[in-house]
Amino acid sequence: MPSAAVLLPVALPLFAAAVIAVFGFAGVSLGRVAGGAGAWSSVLALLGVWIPVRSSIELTLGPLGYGSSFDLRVDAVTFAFGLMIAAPAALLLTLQPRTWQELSLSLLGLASAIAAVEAGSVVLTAIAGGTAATVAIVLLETEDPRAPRPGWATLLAGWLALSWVGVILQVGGGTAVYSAVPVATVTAPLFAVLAVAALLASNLFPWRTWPADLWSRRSLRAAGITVAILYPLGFYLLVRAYELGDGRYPDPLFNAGLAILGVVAAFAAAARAQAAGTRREFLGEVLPFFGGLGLTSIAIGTGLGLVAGLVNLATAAAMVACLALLPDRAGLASILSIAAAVGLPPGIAFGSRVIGVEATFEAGDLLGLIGLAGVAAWATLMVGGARAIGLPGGRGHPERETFASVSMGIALLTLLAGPAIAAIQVGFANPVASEVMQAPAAPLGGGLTSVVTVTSVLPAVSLLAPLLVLGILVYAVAGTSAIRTQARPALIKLPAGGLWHRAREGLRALTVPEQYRSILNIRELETAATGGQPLLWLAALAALAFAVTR
Amino acid sequence: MAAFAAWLGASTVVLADGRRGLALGLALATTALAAIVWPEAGPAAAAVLGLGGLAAAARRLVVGTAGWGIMPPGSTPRFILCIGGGLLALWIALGVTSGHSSALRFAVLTVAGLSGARALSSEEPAVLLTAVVLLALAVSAAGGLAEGSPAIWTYLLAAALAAGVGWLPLSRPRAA
Amino acid sequence: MIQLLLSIATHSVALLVYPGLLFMVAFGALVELAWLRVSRRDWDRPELPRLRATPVLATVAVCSVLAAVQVSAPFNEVPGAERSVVLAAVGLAFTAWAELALTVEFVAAPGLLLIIQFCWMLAVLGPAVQPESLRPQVLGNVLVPGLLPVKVACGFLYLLSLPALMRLWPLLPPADRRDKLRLDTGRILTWFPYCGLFTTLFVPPPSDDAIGFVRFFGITFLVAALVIGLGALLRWRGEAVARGLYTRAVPPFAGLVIAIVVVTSVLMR
Amino acid sequence: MLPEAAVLLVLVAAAVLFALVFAPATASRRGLLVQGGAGLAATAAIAAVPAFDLALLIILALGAVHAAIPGVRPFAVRLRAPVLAVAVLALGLMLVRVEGPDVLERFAAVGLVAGMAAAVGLLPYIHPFAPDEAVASSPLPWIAFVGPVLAAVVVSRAEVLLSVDAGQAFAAMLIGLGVVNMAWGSIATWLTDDTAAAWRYSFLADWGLVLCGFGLTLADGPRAALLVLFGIVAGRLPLYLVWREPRAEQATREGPFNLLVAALLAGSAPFVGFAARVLLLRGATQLFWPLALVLALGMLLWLPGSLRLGRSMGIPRGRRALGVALVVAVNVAVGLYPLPLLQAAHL
Repeated sequence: MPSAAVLLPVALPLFAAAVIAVFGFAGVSLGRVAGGAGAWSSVLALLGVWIPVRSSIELTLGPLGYGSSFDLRVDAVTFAFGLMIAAPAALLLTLQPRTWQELSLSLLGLASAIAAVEAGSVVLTAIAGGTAATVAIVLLETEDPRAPRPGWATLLAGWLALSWVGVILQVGGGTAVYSAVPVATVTAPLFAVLAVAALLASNLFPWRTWPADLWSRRSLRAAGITVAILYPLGFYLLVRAYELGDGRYPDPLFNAGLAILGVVAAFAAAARAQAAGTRREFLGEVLPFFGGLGLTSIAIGTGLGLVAGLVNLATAAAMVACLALLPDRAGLASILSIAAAVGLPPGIAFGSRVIGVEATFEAGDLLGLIGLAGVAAWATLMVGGARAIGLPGGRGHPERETFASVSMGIALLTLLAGPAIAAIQVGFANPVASEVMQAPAAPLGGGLTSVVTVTSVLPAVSLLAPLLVLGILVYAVAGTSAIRTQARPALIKLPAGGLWHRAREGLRALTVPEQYRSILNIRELETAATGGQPLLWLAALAALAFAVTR
Repeated sequence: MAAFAAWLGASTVVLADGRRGLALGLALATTALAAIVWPEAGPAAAAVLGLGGLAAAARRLVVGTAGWGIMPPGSTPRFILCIGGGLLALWIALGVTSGHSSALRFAVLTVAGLSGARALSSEEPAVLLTAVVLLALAVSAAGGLAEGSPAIWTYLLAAALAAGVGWLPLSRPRAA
Repeated sequence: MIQLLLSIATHSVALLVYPGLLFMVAFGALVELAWLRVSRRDWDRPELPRLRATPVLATVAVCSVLAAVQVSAPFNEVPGAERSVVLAAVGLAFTAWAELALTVEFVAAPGLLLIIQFCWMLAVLGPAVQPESLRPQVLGNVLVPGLLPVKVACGFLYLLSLPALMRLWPLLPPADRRDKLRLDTGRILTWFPYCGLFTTLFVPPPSDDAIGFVRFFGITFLVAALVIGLGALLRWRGEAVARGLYTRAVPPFAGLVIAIVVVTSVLMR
Repeated sequence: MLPEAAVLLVLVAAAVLFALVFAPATASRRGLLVQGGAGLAATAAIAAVPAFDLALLIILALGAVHAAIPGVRPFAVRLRAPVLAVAVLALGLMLVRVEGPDVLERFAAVGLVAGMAAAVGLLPYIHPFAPDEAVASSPLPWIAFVGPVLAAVVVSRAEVLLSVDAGQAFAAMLIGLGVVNMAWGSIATWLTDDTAAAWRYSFLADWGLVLCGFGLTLADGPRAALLVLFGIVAGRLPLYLVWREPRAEQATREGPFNLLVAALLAGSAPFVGFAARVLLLRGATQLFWPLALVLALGMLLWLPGSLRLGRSMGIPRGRRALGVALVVAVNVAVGLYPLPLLQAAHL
């Protein structure tokens, strides 16, 4: 496989975006076929590059000018995250109608996100990720300027922080290339900045952030693409961090801290979900919940946790497409989507969460309590899911961009995929663990039929397959007619949200008391500074002269 | 002697508001600077500098507020500036710094300093342009402090600037 | 391949027959009848449950079957190494909320029920924190003196939580206007997983023979009897007492249990 | 000629060409050509002359000529800053040349820094500004047209003239003034009432980065400074010219186009500003990592102001739209692959 092939997953969608734009300017909209082709070409390129060799392929084309070479590589991590990003985006671009501007921007964003995960060094990842964030913001604005969108400052801060991490690595270790960074360079302070960058990139916080807010937009065309291309990037950084640290984070406290943050974020999402007023509102909290548990699993620091987290994220990626195509009306599609989201056994979400929880217990050092909290959060989501089935639909997702059957198909697929979790682990997640973690922590046994953990075995095929058949049989004879759509009270009122809102309003309302305002008057300050007063100029000169004598 | 004449000329420019006073100060400072640069830069440079400055003084004699206008009421601060600036320059040129041609150091310090201060403290275009000429002459004269003999080009450009700047068409500020 | 097919077959038997669906129904029906007999003064022959399968029943069946095969009942076809307390806990957690999908009126005090479910999960998973093992029989076998306080506290919390989770408490959902006795199919399906899991987690595992069988199910029936007794007591004392117990007593006790788990784990390191 | 200055000259020439091509049909091309050409010639002279004294005289002449262009602000107000700049630079130059105690060289460094700031119009020597003044007679040519080349020349001369000790003082002052200009410029861009003033402050903020870049006595510093200067001349200046053009709808708007412009102005990836910021952080990390932290936090201050400026662009049509598209394309290209530009400047 020629190393130049690693360019294809980025170049093909870029090319498609360019072609669509050229035709668009000429007044011809190539439509979703071209968009889909561009995105699927990226997926196929990833598969084509990785599957035949199943080992890292790298392309280095010399320096770019900011201390980094143009270094792209496709390895297990790139493949896994590339698929998580490109597959849902491709599906959405193929099905949902878009203007040519939206198509071009979406493909541009997709190419940037793929470039971020293909980038061989931290600085390149920061630049590509920052580009993806910028494009996503513009895309959201193109669709509806008044609808909620991510805070630009948050995203920029994340990618700026990552670029700082990159330059610190370059300065301290001579390189920011993931595979070449000396372990000693990855110190605790540096990792702290890296972790902050990752958390900001995906907004993994306990409060309601953009991955949830975007689902409150009336149209979910741009929201789906944005979540698909941006949300996995923060997790990607945390996974790569293992590679930088030679298979571990610089301090176990980081593992514990991030895992706790993840479970708190998941619990908060679940708590908001059980208080949702509409089904759409509930579904908006599904991805933050997946992300929270994913963060916990990845941060635990064991191969099992990492694998569970990756399968969890892959499921979340499937859910992105599922939820973006789901109509707001009640019906089987909604029920199946919610069932898949809450992790009904024997679905893949169920399997990955169970393995994730087991990983926390097996990690020792009281981390089992985090697993316990994870199960509690999961139970809260179950309540939310059960409640959401009968809630009113939501904001009226435009019919023309919804595809109930496809959405139902994806949900069904995630439910049916439970028994295949061992195979998915072997083909998809284990190589990532082997890539970023050192043996013996990484590769897990069990083969294609069962997931072997330290203390137990999950007989994926032999237990979950019969359970699946049983489930299909009993659900086949059960109807959904008894479900009543009604406004349902929240099980737990959320004072925290109110407090947060009140605190923010209070801060906004803060003013300098009248009698003190004359002390610092911004307008007068501006006038003084820009008035060209010779005295001020001479004083500044004197001050500088004084300063240099110190 | 020439250095003090340069200071006197620059001080006259600082203290004068009328065109005659400005022209006198300019001419005095020019002549003094030309005399000071002669030994370092040679007669050609001195001549060029002198011609430029005197041309500017001649132009100033016909453009600007009429009369001498030396030390009009309220010019005490300017007077103090001239005395203070002169003393400071003298201390720096003789006490703090060393090397060849203390006269040149003193002249450059006083002329550049006082012309700069004059430019900052006046609104009158004629006065400002005179200060610009003085500053140009001081800058070119300062070239004599550099290692080796200074090139003639600096003096030529300064002279051209001095001679030409007085001819700039000045329009009243207009509301947009 | 043949080994895989055999494994699927044995697991299927476990899921559908023993200790799965059929056995769950039989055990649950017996215990449910006992509960009806105890809970109602005016005893007459109860109606049989409607046989129409609903999504609720389907969900409860699938999830409780999954939980049932995790218990260390003798002759369980699912190998001990393949059982996990997490599977059991999560499976049973789903069963408590299936009815909420139909309408809120079928669930009494759902907020309180969720808190009780948290407590129950703590009771199930708490004992696994220090041993760092999720095999139910391993947890049941733990007899280290240092871990006994955790085990006892969790067992007590488990028993306290069951009447609420099994809907035996006097807090009735708004839609429960049944005047005639009727077997609750959902509850029938969960009696065995709940009680069997208690036996599995807090009693040393039985041997795969007749004595072990009798011992395991004797204890499991005893647990069921305890739960029924507790439920009956709560019904007799009335709604206010039950609400008071589950709001003022059980959650603080759960807090204490967490403290015991943490302290024990720290001391045992 | 200094390679860095040569590159900047080419950019300035390109900016003049941009102004000529994309100026509204009603604007006098001849006037633009004369004023732009004269400015370009003077800027080229500043970079090309062999002696620093000559450069100072050219700056003085340029200041006088620029002040004489009919405009809104009085002649005196426009002439003051260049005169002060030349006076201070001349005194600084003199202090370098004479013999005396070491502190004199530090004072010389003060003269060079203050003179540069005064010539360009940076804090604390901000040139008074009239919002409705024509671009040619406004202080903008100093900050966006002559300034970049002038700064490159002054810094390169200072490196030659000053001793190591004075050079460190020079660098420290540049960084100090840079941080002050960054903070002031970005916050004022955001909070000031007048949009024209906001645009002008935004140049100030970028210059803050330039000063910090020049102040970082490592290879990455001047590289970063050059990239920011590129952003000023080939990004902010053309966009400002487009914004200045009279147009039918003056209403501010936040659409995708406006966000794109805001991203360019804020130095988001993939625009040249981001690459410059990466290099700045790199240099600052090598020198003194807390400085990098301060810079990183300061860089976030660009966003609110840039969003405001982006909105102020409205929706350009026809020629203006083409101009903006060109600016965006150039800034993306150099942002992704700045090496050729840096190599051309021998950095």
